[in-house]
Amino acid sequence: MLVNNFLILGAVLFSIGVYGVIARKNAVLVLMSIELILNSVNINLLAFDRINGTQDGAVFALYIIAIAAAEVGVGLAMVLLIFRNRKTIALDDLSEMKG
Amino acid sequence: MIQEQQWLLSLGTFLPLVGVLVMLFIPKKDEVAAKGVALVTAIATLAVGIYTLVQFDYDQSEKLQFFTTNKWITPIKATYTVGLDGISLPLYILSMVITVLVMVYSWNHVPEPGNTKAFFILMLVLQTGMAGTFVAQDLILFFVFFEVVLLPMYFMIGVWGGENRQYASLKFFLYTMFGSALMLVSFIALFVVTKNAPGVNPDDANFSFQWFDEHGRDIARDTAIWIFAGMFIGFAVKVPMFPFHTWLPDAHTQAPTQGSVILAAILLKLGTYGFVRIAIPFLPQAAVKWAPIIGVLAVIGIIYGALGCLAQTDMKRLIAFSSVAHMGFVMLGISTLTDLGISAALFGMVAHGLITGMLFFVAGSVKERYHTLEIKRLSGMLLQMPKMGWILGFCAMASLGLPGLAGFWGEFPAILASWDPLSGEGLPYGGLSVGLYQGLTIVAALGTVLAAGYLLWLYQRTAFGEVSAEFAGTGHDAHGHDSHGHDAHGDDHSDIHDVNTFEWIAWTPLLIAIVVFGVVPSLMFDVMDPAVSLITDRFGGK
Amino acid sequence: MFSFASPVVDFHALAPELVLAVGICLVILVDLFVPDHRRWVTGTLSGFVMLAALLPVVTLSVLGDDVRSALMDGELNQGITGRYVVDNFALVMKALFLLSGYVVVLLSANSIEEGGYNQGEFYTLLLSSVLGMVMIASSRDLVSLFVALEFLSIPAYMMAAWKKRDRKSNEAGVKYYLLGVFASAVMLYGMSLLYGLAGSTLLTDIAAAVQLDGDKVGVQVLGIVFVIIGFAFKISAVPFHTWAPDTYEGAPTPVTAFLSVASKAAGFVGLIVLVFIAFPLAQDVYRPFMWVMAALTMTVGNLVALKQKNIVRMLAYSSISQGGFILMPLAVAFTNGNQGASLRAVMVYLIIYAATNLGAFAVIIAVSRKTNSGEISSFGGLFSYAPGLTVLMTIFLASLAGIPPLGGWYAKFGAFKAAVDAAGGWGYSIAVIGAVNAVIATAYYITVMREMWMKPVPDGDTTPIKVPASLQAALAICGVLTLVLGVLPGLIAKVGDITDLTGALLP
Amino acid sequence: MFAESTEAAGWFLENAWLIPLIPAVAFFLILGFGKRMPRGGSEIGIASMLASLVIAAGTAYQWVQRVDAPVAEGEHALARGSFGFARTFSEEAAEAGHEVAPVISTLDWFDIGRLHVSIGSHIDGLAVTLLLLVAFISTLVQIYSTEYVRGDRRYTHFFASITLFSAGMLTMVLAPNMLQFILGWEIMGLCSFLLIGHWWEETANSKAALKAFFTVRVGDMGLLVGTAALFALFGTMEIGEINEQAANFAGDNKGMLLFAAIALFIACIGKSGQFPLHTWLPDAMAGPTPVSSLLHSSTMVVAGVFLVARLYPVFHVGLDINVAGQSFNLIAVIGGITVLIAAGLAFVQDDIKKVLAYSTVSQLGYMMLGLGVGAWTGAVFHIFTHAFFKCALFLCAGSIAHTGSHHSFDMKKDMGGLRKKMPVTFVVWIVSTMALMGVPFFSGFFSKDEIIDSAKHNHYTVFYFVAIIGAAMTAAYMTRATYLTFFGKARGGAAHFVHGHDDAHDTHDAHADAHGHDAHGHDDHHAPAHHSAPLPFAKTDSSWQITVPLIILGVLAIFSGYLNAPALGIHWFEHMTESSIGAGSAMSVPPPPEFSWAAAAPGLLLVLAGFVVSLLISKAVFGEKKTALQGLTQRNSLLGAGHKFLVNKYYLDALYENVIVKAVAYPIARAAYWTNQHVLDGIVNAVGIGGKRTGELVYKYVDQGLVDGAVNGSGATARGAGGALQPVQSGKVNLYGALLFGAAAVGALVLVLVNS
Repeated sequence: MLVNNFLILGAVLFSIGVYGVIARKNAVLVLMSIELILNSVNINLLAFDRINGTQDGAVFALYIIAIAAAEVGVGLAMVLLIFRNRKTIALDDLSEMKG
Repeated sequence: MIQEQQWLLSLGTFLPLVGVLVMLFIPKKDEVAAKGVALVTAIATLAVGIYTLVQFDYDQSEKLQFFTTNKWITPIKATYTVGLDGISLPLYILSMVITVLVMVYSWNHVPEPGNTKAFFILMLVLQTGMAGTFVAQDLILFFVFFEVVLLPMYFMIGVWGGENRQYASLKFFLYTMFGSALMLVSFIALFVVTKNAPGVNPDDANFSFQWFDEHGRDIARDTAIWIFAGMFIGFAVKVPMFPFHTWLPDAHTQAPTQGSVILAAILLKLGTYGFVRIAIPFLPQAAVKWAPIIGVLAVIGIIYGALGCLAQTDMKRLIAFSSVAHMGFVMLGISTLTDLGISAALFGMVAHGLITGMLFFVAGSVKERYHTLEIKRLSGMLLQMPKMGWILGFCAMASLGLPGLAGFWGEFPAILASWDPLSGEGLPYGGLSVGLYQGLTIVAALGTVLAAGYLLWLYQRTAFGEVSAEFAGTGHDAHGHDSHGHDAHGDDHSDIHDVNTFEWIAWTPLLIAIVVFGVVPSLMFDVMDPAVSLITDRFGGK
Repeated sequence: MFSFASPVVDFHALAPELVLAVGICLVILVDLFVPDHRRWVTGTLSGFVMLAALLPVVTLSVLGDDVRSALMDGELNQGITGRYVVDNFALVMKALFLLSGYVVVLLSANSIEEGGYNQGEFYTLLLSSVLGMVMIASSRDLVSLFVALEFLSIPAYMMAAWKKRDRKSNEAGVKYYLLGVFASAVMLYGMSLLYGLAGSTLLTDIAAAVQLDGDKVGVQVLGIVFVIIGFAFKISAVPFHTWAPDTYEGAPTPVTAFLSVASKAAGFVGLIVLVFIAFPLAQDVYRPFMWVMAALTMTVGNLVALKQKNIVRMLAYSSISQGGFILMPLAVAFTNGNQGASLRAVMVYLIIYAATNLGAFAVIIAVSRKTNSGEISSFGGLFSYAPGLTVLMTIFLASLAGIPPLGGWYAKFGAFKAAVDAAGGWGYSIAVIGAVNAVIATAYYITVMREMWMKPVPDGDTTPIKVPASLQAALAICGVLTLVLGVLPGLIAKVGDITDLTGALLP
Repeated sequence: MFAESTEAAGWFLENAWLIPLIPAVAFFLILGFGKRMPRGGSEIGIASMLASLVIAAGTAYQWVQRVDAPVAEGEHALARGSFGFARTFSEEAAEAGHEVAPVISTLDWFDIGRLHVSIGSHIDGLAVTLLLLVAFISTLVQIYSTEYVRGDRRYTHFFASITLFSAGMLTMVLAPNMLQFILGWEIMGLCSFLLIGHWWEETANSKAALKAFFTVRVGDMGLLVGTAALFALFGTMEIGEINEQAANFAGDNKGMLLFAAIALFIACIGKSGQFPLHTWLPDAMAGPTPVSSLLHSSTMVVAGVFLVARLYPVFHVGLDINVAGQSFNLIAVIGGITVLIAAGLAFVQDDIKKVLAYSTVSQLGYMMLGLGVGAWTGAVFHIFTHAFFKCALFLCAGSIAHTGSHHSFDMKKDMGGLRKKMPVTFVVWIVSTMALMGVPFFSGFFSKDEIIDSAKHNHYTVFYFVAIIGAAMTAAYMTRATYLTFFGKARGGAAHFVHGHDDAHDTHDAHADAHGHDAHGHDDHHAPAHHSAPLPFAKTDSSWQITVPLIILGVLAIFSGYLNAPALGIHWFEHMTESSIGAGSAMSVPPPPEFSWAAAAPGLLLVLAGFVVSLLISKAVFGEKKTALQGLTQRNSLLGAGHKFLVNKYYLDALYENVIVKAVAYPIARAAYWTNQHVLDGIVNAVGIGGKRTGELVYKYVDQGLVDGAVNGSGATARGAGGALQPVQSGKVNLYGALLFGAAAVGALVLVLVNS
């Protein structure tokens, strides 16, 4: 079925996103990877929306899009803050506190 | 249950907290006022205790008297239930007496680093916890009181203690916490299992002792054994039984005198009291299985404590180790599951409280005068402080179980009982191995010999002999009174003096009690016996 | 074609949220118009907003309806009823969030003002976050759960990084943010799977779909696990806790207090709702998963806390391990009919823990005003110059350690009881692990007590500490609650009556 | 306090509990007021002892009447001033024959479960004997002490302790149950500790006190365990009932009775200084001499013997004594070994008190031996007679030290030739020595002979020989001691005394230092330079407080034996006491054999031989040698003619000493002594040291290392684990994320696998 392919696409995107979060050392890239996951979720929701024939999935997806925007806004602001204070956005440098 | 004067026990238990409240408003600088309020509170509490003593119906000492029950934590079926019977009464009163005496002693013996107000507040809080534990008739209430004493004692050791106080207090605290955490789990398990038992309406279940008394015995033996295990650890740490005893020498040694006295006189009894009041009657089927283990550990404790004593170079630490041995006798008595054994144990608890408390008092005063408790540096105490020396001797004799003094009645009946423990045909929960217990008896008897050994050895080395050169010439020297005249007694040598007034006031009641209970043990046995029978009857033994 | 018609709105039921929303706008407005030196008004105002929002909570609970749905089906639209409900559980939790929020306002007043930070914005964010929490308590739908969760999280990310010039604070914010967003992304993925299975975002529908049977068990498990992770992150359960110590240490202390109490409680609310409404029949998944989490959380939190030198960091680990204790009854819920006891245990624990932990942070804030240090050693000899604070801190720490007669004991007691109530291997084993951990926990609490009571003052400076009025109020509230709830735990009997959540009972 | 009995058995018999009570009260009075009394409290002590003595005498009188009274129907059975409960265990017994029921007055003390405890008095022949004996000797010793410890810095304490001691002994003697028995027993132990360590400034004394108490306490283990066993077996603490039940023992639990008997006997071994726990007794001589006299000769140490006699049915039945074919039993064996070992040791002592101490041990062995072979009457009677003459001997030793040898007890260094200067002491000593040797018609003869006779008669042949050899040895060592003390040339301290007081005073300090064994009064004895008045007919002897008791005891050393002189057909004592051993029971104690001189002859001959040999040797070794040596050194060379003779004489001495004594007697005695000091005493000490070492080891390694280590170790482990976990918290966001997702993935994977 066609919708199953969407689910597979969602899973692949999710995996790529997770890989990005774990492997990327750059804050912005990590942020983008998370967006990728969110979008995989959206694809899933819409696919299930089609399968189930209810509207909940589409509504959920809309909420996610909105909130993702807010999140990215906050996230970029923080990355800026970091950059201002440290002149770098490499995540490995963010390890002043540990143990 | 006799539900008269229901307010009495609550008053006796919480009165010290009123004193605490008043003291909170006394400025820290006004030490005399703080001490005064505390002492007055303690005396008032004792007065309530004496009134209780008078009002107690001795003909029905097996019944709970002054019984009252109120709602407390309804969702978990815990109630505020207090009552007093023959088992609790001596300990309840003892806790009040000891608090007053300790306060009198503290009047001019507040240990470093001072802060009189806080010190006295802690003692009052302790008093509430101790008294409450002995009157609680609800498992949760018992647990709460049981734990209330923990923090004040921790601070007493940790703030006012000796050099190594921080380590000792931490050890005391963690050990006890460890025990009580498992104990709490056991309590809950006991409740849950009785509640879910077949044929029981779960809504009837509650945490009152009465409930467990009636339903605990129906628990399947295997389950009961596990529940007992948790309680065992909780109580055994407090007692302390070998191998959970190692907090005790440190705590005792480092605690200020007052702390040691309270610890020895009352706090250790919370554990043994728990066994007698909770673990054994509620879970008789498990008690029979656990008793041999308790008995063996108790006897190991007796011998081990004695050996520990022999190795000590510090007087206070020696006394502390002797507690391990003495509590071993108490536990041996309890483990026989007979009337005689448990009565002996209860007597032993009070006797040990009086005697060891007194020994710690003396040790404290010696430390104050000589600034050391190292046995090999102390010598000829009898020459410099004859009265103190004789009191030490008296206590040593009492401690080693000399008949006619209180210590004997805890030890000897325990030995008698352990020769002849619960056994026979047709007992509801089975009997104990007579052969094992007879073996234990012999070893325990060896413990009495060792007790004589370490106590007399201590006494011989510290009290007898000539005054060691180090301390010679400091203070009163009875030796040369006539021949040397008075020229040598300068004021600057007043460091080492004999028993002073506050010490006399604090000690005399204890000394008298040691003799009185030694001569008339029936004072206590008669009160306790009916209540003890109530517990042992369920085992069907002698 | 659809035609839109507004659903029937129960405004009384929505009143707390509405008060907060209006309050947020008010604070923003006031912030615009007051001069800099009077910005503290925003703080005061925020406090009042919290209290005002508490009013409808009280009236709702006095009315005593079992449950009311804030949004109900109108004539044309169907399927809204039961997605956002107000029941006793929700009310208790809302009250908890609002009160915690109020105390946090009290804690923040001086440090935010004296730190020269943007007060107006700070309180706006704080109120927003509390609004999110208040919402999560009523959410019974994946969408509202998610929205509420983000609503409470996003302001919290910013508050964590509030000290703009402070590198540690930046770091705290970024870590919290990245991991939080990642966790909620993973959670969303799980939610999408659940939606796919149930065809509905309503939790009760999901419960019907997630019964671990049929041919899609794998997907069900994946969905459950991923969703739980999102909330496990919030409650900083091991191994999803890694952000917590770093963030707690770096964030401004009042924010840390807020995160460790309110945010954590919100996470638990989410978990409770999920376990009780969405997954009651999937216990073979959540029980082992959460059992392991609980055991790990208690143990790892405790063990690492033993080594900490920084008091805030120590409390961070402590709150991780406390989370383990709260998780304990939840993990074994629905075993042997103990769900009532479990729910009660978690709620009571959260309430008592909130009072106690906020109190501890209040003391830390008060002390660090003088010492400017977060090291445990800076508490040395506190007793000699601040006996009141010392006694209070002792009470809070002892309560955290679970020593009667302070609140914590009853919380722990309830948790143990619920675990033992489960009566099987799962329950007994976690109870024993918990008991051992309770002892380990004592060790580090007592380290602080020892520092305060028995150690000398490190710099010899024994000038008394001046505690601002707002802090005093916070200390009083927390202290009294800790003591009273310990001696008379029956006072939270209302909580005791709640034995289940609305909608949890499946046909 | 005590209810009157329905039918009076006699006031004294029912109120015998006053006998211990008076001194017990006196103890507190002395402690409280003694220091303010003109005579430092001694008057209270003496008065109380006199009062006790009077009541004891009254009791004895009424007991005699009671025994002699014609048996009225049921009278004896009812005659029990019992309070609260009345059991009738001996009613049938009383009616069955000529038995005389004991008079038991009790007051309920308390009940713990099935343990019923009462206090009171159990008066029968045995108790009366001991009561009278203890009260009497205590009185005399206290009078003696007023002079002997005069000026002591703890004069009052001394009297307090010694009075309490008497109270303890008396309490024990009339104990109606085992608890009261233990009470008295332990009080005595305490007092012995206080009294032996009376001069505790010197470590040696306090160590001796410690050793005494501790050694006895080792035995007490047996007392506790034995009592427990008896209680388990018979369900009672009452001595009368225990005896009754033991005598009629027919249960299949014989092993338990045997165990109880052995356990109790261990207590007796400790208390009565029997082999191998006898080593504390000689050390206990560190106490003042009156203490030695009272405690360690005539009263306390016989407590063990008394216990066996008191509970004789338990031992008799438990150990199968007098069962046909038995020729050994534990009591007899221990008693026999003790007789010989101690007698042997008495030979090599230079300290007069130690000679007497070993002699006491040996005589206690006799008593045990007697009990072991079934000679109950003989043994009890030996307690009685031995008390007088041994007390007299000790007091003589004290008198000598006090007056004649400047506080030294060393016979070789500081005594000799005192007979002229101290006539009273000398005569009493001789009389008592003869009694001790068992010379016919002295008291010791009658008692000891009965034991010896019974051993033979009851087929304990080995012990018969042991007993007569022991008798011979007794004669020999006492002869040696007597010779060294009173004959020959005065030496050391005695020389000063014999040759004049002035000399003595000149060198007093040196002597005091050199011979400071009995170290009392280093400080004090300057003050009362002259003692109280001596008796008019013995002006150079000790003062009257010392000599009068001596004379009384000396007289009794002769005549006390006539209370039971089988040789003269007197069996009065036997008649008076025989009801005490579980009368009318199935137990069969054979009657004492008829006395015949023929049977006594071998023993007497051996005693004579021992005396003669010892005298000859002593004269040769100690007496003539000194003379010869002094002659050698003091006379000038003109007397060289006699020189060779003296040298020869000396050669003879050497022959005796080197060949006979050193080669034969000494090695044995020395070996025995060496064994004693190094093996037995060594074991006792080693047990002490070993106990302490063990304690140290256990403490160091097990307690602090293992147990505590485990606790601390678990703490360290927890911390270590915490440290090990810290690296997880690396601070790196990517790792955190990996952990987060990894855990989720692993968890999900496992759960999927498990659930599908």
